[in-house]
Amino acid sequence: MNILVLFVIIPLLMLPALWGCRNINQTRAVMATGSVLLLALSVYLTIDFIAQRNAGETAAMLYTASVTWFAPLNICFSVGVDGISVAMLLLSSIIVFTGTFASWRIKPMTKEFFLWYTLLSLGVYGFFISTDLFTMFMFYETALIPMYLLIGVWGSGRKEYSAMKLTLMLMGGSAFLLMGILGIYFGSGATTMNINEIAAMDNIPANLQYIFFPMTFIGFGVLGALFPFHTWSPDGHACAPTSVSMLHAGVLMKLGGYGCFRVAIYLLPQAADELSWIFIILTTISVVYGALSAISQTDLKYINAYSSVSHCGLVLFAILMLNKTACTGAILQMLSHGLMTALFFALIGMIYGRTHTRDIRQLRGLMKIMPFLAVGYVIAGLANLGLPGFSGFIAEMTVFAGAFGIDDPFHRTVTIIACTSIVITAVYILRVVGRILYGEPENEEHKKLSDATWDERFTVICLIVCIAALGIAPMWVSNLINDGVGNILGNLLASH
Amino acid sequence: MDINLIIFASLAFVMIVAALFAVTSSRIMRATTELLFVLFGTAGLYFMLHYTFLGAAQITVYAGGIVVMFIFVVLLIGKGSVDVTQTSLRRYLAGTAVALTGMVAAIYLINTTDFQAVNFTGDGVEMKELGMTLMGTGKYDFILPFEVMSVLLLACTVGAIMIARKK
Amino acid sequence: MNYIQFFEMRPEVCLLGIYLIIFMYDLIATGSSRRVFHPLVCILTAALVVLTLGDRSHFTLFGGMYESNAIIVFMKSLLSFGALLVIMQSHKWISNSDSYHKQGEFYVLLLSTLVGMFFMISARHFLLLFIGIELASLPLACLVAFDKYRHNSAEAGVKYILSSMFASAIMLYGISFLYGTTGTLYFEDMAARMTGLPIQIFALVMFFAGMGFKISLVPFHFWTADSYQGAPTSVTAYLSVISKGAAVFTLFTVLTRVFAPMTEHWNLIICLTVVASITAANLMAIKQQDLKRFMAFSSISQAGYLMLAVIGGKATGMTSLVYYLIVYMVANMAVFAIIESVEWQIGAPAKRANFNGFYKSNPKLTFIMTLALFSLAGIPPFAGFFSKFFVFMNAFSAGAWIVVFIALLNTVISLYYYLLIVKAMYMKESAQPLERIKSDPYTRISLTICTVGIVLLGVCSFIYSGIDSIAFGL
Amino acid sequence: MEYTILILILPLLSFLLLGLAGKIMPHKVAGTIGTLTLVAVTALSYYAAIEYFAAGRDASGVFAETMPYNFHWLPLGDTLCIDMGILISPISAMMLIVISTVSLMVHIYSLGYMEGERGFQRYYAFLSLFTFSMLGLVVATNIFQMYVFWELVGVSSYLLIGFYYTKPAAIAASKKAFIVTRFADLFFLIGILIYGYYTGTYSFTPQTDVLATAGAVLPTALLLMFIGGAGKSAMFPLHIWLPDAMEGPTPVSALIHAATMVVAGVYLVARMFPLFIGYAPEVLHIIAYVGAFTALYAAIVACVQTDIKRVLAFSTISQIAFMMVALGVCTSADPHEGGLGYMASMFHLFTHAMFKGLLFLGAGSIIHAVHSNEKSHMGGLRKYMPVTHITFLIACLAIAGIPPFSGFFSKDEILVACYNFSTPMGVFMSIVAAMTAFYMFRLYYLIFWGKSHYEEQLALYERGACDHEPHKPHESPARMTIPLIILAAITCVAGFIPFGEFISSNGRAYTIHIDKGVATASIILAAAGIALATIMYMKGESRITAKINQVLRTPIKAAYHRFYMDEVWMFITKKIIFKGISAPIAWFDRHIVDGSLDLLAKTAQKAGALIRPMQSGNVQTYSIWFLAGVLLISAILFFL
Amino acid sequence: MNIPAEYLLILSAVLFFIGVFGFFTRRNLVSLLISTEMMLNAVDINFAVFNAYCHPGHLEGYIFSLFGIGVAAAETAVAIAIIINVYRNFHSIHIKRLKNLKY
Repeated sequence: MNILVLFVIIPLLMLPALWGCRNINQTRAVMATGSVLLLALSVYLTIDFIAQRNAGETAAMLYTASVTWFAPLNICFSVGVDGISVAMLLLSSIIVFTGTFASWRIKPMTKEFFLWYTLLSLGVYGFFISTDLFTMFMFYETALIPMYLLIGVWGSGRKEYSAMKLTLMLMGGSAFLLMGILGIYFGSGATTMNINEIAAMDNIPANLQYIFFPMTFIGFGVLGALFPFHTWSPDGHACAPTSVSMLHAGVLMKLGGYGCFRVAIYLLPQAADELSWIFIILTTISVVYGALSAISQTDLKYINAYSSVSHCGLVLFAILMLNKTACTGAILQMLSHGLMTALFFALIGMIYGRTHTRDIRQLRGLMKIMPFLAVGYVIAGLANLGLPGFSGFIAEMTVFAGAFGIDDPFHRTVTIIACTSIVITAVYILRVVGRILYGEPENEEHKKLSDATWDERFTVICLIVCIAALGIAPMWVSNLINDGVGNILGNLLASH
Repeated sequence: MDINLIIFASLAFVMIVAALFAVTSSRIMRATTELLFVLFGTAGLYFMLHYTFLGAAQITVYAGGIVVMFIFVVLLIGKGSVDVTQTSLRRYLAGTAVALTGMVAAIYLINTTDFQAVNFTGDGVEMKELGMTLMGTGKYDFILPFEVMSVLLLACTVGAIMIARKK
Repeated sequence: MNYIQFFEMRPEVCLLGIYLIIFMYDLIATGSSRRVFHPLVCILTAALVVLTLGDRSHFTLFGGMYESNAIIVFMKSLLSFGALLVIMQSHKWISNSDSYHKQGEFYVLLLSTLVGMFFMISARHFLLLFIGIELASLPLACLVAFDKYRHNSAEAGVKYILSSMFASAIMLYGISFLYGTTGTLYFEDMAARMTGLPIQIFALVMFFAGMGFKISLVPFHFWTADSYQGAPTSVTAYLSVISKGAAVFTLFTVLTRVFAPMTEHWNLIICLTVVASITAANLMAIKQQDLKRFMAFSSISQAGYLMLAVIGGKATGMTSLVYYLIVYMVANMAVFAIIESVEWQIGAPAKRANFNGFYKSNPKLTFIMTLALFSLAGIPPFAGFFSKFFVFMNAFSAGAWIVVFIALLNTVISLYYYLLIVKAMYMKESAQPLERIKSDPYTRISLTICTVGIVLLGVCSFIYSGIDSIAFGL
Repeated sequence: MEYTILILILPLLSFLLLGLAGKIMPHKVAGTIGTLTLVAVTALSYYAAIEYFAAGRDASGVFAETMPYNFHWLPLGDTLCIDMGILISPISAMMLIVISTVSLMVHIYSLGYMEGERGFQRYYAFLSLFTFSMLGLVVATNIFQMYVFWELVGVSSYLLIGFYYTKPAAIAASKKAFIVTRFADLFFLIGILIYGYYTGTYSFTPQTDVLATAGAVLPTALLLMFIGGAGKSAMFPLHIWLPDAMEGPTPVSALIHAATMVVAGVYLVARMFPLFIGYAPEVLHIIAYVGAFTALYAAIVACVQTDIKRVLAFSTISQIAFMMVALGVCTSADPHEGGLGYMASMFHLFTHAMFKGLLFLGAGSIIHAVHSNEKSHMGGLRKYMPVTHITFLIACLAIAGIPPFSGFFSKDEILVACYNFSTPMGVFMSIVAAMTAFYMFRLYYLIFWGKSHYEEQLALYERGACDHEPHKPHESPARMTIPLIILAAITCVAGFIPFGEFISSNGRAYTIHIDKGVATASIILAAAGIALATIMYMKGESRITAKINQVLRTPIKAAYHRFYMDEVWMFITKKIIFKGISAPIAWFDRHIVDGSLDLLAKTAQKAGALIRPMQSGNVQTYSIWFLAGVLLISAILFFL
Repeated sequence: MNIPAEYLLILSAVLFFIGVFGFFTRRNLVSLLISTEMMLNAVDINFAVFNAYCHPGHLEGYIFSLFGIGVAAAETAVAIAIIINVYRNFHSIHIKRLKNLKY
């Protein structure tokens, strides 16, 4: 039995188990067991993967397996991982795990919440293990739709509007994506939908690539908050419940970047090379624009959502640089942003759960009231603005160093423009920290509030540890993803 | 000047005029009667084609059956049977335009198409041949449609009765 | 005169046998024995599904007028299965006091249309096809007008029958020109003599329009919304799935068999109508409040997606078409079953607002409804995703990129209106929430079947592969 | 020298321990842990420095750099890699001593100064973090490691400035400090990227042949790095954060904003000196001019400030500018041939760290006594605080450049270097030096001489005009005075260290000799400055002072407002970035980008409404459409 | 008989479209039905003519016409039943009244 399949089977088993739960404790038990199992599985996978690599295993993908699914259409359920997917799986399990605890006390309809939540995670895991275009797309969409209910039912604020907007925009994106996928499949004339095999053939005619690269890239890019298709993100994040924001910003948005890289760049290298400039401009705008927008927001989640736009923009930006360093940086940035933004959303959710407001004009002096959460927030903020020792720094540095490795004025200029985001990030992070955490508490109601509960502390600490671990010892992750990046860029670099 | 042509011309004239009256007359009963003329005319055409059985069927089924049903329903409904109010002008114009366009298109296409008409023999159809065709099971025989038709008629009877009868 | 051929048409013979049994039973049975009428019909129809499925060999009868092969047999079985679902779901409606005395007629009429459809899809001669079509639509008109004392039902019935007659006339006119130019009504012979004359193209369009009427493609769709809304819910379900499915299948057959030399032309027609259908129906559906009317527009747009499978007329298209039909059937039947339950609960046509807060009182029904709507919208992992994907693949491989793209963009709109219902069920609060609905066992069984279908049809690929192994194309 | 790793690890551990477990520790324990760690670090630093210098020079007559540790931390592509390690070289050894000494003093001092403060443990945790970062910065083996610790230093500075997080001014100041330096760091980063790309390494000493090809872009890279350094070292116009940073606890100011962090920029330039001098001498001159202007600007502003810490802050800016100027005026790597400035700069860095640390700690002591930063609350304190008074005076004399205090020696070398560069530069810097003497003694007199604010208040209270008894100033406890005394002692003797023996621009030994002419001139100028201050401020504000204030009203007001640099900053941040860029972008996002999507949705709805009438409910209309559709499709088929 | 086939075809086309025209413009359900009958009738003529003129070998057109008449009768029967039902419900067979279902 292939170990990767477990990533799908465990959530699949959790679904009926959750459906059968009769009370909240059973639900929690199922969720805790499931998420711990998944986490353990991904940790085991990571260790085993590294061990295999160290043992000299050089195949592009490990743990590959393929079961023919729809034989007449050459659709297989093929799985396989390279370093990138391993890293993303690890990230997903961490976020799912912590997200479970972040929504430990969600009400009402706990069971249903976790049901959709598990379906969402099923999609995410499935996406990362798939090497078949069809299953990849299937899991991609599976991951999108539960968002609607999760936000619409358990969210806050203009939740219905936001949920609808988010779902529709992402589905609009996937319309483009499906065009791209079909174009790739039929364009290559392949008798398989396996990504690796299509890439090995590398025979999609250039004129088709020019049509389908933008489609694929936009398709995934919408989920990666590509300007100007990012507006679902602020509203969606703002209205989503905590763990959903975490999972969405932490993992789901990564599907976009990962897909751009794994599908658009890998399979359509020629067009990627020729057309990247268009998207580089868009992503550069994303990076700076997101950060600048974040400055004048007053809702904590909006700030973080725009910050996500900026950071995810950086992911796509780095991918489009089409060199190994930058792409490694992109993956690192995905991991890093996933963890950081999950932490951020977790904290915001916890603060909101207490104060019932996310308006920074109404919050003040939280450091005195809830020191644990406040300290966590400061750490998250510092990690977000790229403090060395946390994951953001290594990711950004790798991206910038990689982007700077391309010696032409256009790339230089956009890199420098993108670099400015680190300053702007500092501005909005510190603005918030200064505004809501520091100072004397003003609202009498707020003074009575309590600090974090055990499950909340657990969530926050887990995430901080992960962020710091990645930030302090980046070498192993960097090595882990290196081979995958090299392999994906292989076709492209070979053509140069 | 062929006698047939004269007959045909007069038939055609009667039919078209009757048809026009049938679709414009404000009294349903009159329209029904005009329809009857059209149907008779059609039967006349069939006779001209020497399709006597067809013509007979036309007269019995159409003229004898359908028109009677119309008359029946018109009488049943009584005063509602007057088609006085004209349709809205816009729809009238649109309808006329579309119908005219269709007619022009159809006539144009008929005129420009060579139907490879072989010489009309005017042999007519013998009843036996007709019977064999209807009862045969080979190619160009029609027992199957005939049987299905029976189901259709049965179903329609059941349906019509179900709808029309009172509780 | 080989009349033994009749008995080789096994599905039709079985169906007619059942038809007769029911007809007789209706005449004979009185009093308490009528109570088992419904279960009897259910069992007989179920038996039909199984019996139909038996013979998979390929043969022609009556001089090539009738054809049977594996996919046709499968399709017939599928249609019977759909009819079974409809009959099961109609239990509550048909056993209420207004309709109880018309129970027998209902079954008879329903099965008549089924006979018509069987002949439609087996026909290899235009006369048989025409009679099949009429047999499939005339009793349906009676069914639409079945609730005699409801204004809407009567109005829907008259609109349906008039439109239907108009469409038949147009179609017949087209067929007459085909006959005139080729001198035959047999599909094969006609295809051999098809030369692509302008008048043949004109006739093709007319024929297409006639079938488009039954499939309810824009611009031949206008009757759909009104008739669906007015008809009894079970009949609407029947119209939206089974009647439509048979028509699409027939159209596919005729286009590939008869109009093969004009593939380019009908591909273009399909592209035009598909784009129009999906777009117009979606735009119209957004504003609908009445659920049945809403489902009518949804079914128009689904018909558009169905037609994507016809583009190109390839074997994969046939496979995806039949597959789509199965998937569409289970999802749509589930939705209609729930609509019907709600209608019975509130005693009036179901509006979207009636579903507000539905989750609170009826979590299970809501859940099934959600799955069904997601399936209709094409959301994985439900079956609708797979079927949509496959029709897109087919259309794309036939080169209709732009159509596929437009259709894909339209899925967003369709998702929007499906989500509106989901939103109502989960997120809206209602002043007078519905009480807990207690479904009758028939509905429950049929819902279970549908749910299982929605969940498993996509995942279990052997269904698709099985269809593919028997599908044929151009 | 593997033990040097402990120099970094110990403070880090201390930080982690205090940071994580601080909440449950008593203040005393936390303070002790922090201080003892620093004692160990200091001991190790001294030991390392002594061992390093004692090992002697190698064959080429320089102290060989040693790298006890260097490992790959993060690969950036196939060739580039960020390394982490420890590099011991003359300047880093010197910096180890400076940092550990001042930091230890501050640790000890804070035991008294911060006693009983809320967040005492946090304070020590941050101090440890800062010490760790700063030490990491100076022992960096490559420019990227330096940048890593550079950022950490920035953050710890941010945390320490904002230590009193309930004070709005502190919050604003910490934010400003971080953002301004971050802004400068952006250029630093770009500089590093350029450097790394063209030289293929982040090491300080790339291959010569690579340098030859990269020569054309090196000046750009180095200039950008200097901007980064200018940010940390508060060069004009990036100096604006430093005066505000005085909102932090005073010992923090002593540590960070006087002795260590602010000289990081100087250290950076010194680190890269071989490259500057070899490939970008013109950039060095830019540095010199920027430094000179900053020195003058800061000196002028310092002359009129009323907050004593502000005065010290501007004096710091001015003094760091001196160091920058000294580096900038170098024209060759040979100390005898125009490379003197390098040694002078490092020397001044060393001495300045000691006496400026002393000044801040002294000021802290005073603030501790009178609970105010404003000079108006002081005056006549010499009676109450004798130790503080004496040590403060020593520091003032040192900074003013009066022999035999250390400042004289180092400043003299700088002036010599300036005169070697060009006479106008020398004269200019001499004048600034004189101003230094003036404003320092102005400060000194205002604090310790003149009318005692306490006595005035007491008199008022006794007359009943004031309803609470004023707080009587008192000498600080030993925990605070001992560091003062130690630093004062160092200040007294540091000038006699044969600095050139250890550090010089080309690494070879250089014997300091005092240029008599320059020395005389500078002493005279300093004395003049002191004299002027004496006249004006010794007995409170004399008539002359008032007269001068009257005549120079406008310039003084401008100088008091720091020539409105902060207003410019506010204008740029609030008006341009916030209101002018961010708010419109946010609006654009909501209304244009998002609006266009909503518009799309609306259009769909509108289109739906538009085609609705087609479904009129009339069968005839339907049929018309039906036939029209047939005809239309046929037409399309025929004509297409 | 030497009437060209086209004449007959044109006659049937004219009848067909007169029927169409009637269907488009009449206001009474029975009138609509009459118009449809006219259309179906025209189609029957077509089949007969084609059979007689072009393809006299077999009786396909002939039979089609025959069945067409039968189907028309069946359709009329159902339609009339429904119209009667409409009349019962609406007390009118005016098409204007049938406007409950729209948009």
